[in-house]
Amino acid sequence: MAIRLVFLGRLEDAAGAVERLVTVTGSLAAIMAALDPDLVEVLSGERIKLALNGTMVSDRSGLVLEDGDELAFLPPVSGG
Amino acid sequence: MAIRLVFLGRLEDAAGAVERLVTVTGSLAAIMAALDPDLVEVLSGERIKLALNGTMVSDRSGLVLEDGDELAFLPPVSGG
Amino acid sequence: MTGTAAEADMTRDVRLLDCHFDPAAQIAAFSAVHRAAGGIASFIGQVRAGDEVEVLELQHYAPLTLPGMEALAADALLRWPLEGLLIVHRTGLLAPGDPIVLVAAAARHRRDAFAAAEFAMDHLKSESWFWKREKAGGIWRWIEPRTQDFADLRRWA
Amino acid sequence: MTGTAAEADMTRDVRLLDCHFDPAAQIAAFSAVHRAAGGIASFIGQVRAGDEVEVLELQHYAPLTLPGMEALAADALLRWPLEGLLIVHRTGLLAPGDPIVLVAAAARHRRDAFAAAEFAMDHLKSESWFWKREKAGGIWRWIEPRTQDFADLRRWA
Repeated sequence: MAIRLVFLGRLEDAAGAVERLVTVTGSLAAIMAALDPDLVEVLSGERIKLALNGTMVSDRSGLVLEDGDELAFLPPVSGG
Repeated sequence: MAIRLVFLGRLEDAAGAVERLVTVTGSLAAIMAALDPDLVEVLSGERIKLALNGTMVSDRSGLVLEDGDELAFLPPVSGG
Repeated sequence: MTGTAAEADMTRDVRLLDCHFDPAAQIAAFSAVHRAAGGIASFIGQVRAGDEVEVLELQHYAPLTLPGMEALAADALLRWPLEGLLIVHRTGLLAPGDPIVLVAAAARHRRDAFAAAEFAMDHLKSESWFWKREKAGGIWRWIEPRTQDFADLRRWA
Repeated sequence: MTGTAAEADMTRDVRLLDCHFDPAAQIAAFSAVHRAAGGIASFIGQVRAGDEVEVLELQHYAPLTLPGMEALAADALLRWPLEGLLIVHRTGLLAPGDPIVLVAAAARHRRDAFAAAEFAMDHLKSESWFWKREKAGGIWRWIEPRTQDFADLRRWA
């Protein structure tokens, strides 16, 4: 029973890894409660977007994470 | 004692050749008088520009053509 | 998160590459396919040489990046009458002088080709799922998009 | 009236060619010279294949054509901060699919590269000293500039 968190770009530095498995399910708040408060603050930044299983998340408060889900934290992009 | 006339683009068809030597010097009118009237009409079109020895002609009435000069008749371009 | 290649029909060719590519060879192949087009506008973005940057890394997120590029290409094909559109983007580690991105648009009229190529570049720069970091003086630093990139993007809104 | 080639400094490379050229190879060489540039925008104009046109002829006038192209390149270099500008234009007889013109602009910022390439193309199309005729069904026909070409040119006034 786990969900995979993915930290893109500079969030990788804040999280100390590109990916992390957490054995918590439920709301986004429940997931965040399992993380270091400093990291939570970074992940809660208003420019950070979320994708659940490859689909952009529009309503964070309605998120329900289940076993096997992948939740990605996406900072502003810088491509090309 | 000759000047070289150059007929670019579709003017080549009207003149029957790309270049032509005429043994007349003096004003543009004098040169034109040595040509076929049908050709003169085409060469006098308002979209036809003139270049004397590689320099664009701004004042046709002031032209004085001398031995060895090259006068080019330039229809609208169509490049690229 | 390694890259994958995807080719749709002849019209649309969108690729995410995790190894070096030759933009001129890609343009040659693209031109050969689109001989009926009057013109081909293209843009090659490359890692600037001569700066203090030693290495550049482009990170992507597989579930979003290539699908997003495909959607961008589809959008460009709806906006302009194109005979073909090619988008190639690198991921992974790049050295100074290496090509990062190639966009090529083939169209009957050059205005359409230029517009589509610029549109694709503007969106790749500031709306596609890539994260870039540079190593200079032994230090890695993440790059944020430039304000100019957002201004460029708004032209198409 | 055969073509001549002229190369100025590394920044400006303007050529009039009376034989076939390979645009992709030219872009590759241009990129290699301008590795410090962030990007290279280019445009390849080619004889459309698949139309009824059998042959195309591009006529030029030596005392005006190459000097005019050089002046155009100098003007573009004054208008945008470019690291390099390449203009190659064919004269003579061309077959369907053959490249007619190549413009490539290298710049630190892509907006400048795109603008310079479009500017050069617009001026080559409607202000440079070339006359074009096409042979179709065995009949030669001189081409006049399109109204669109003049509209394109006015954008830069």
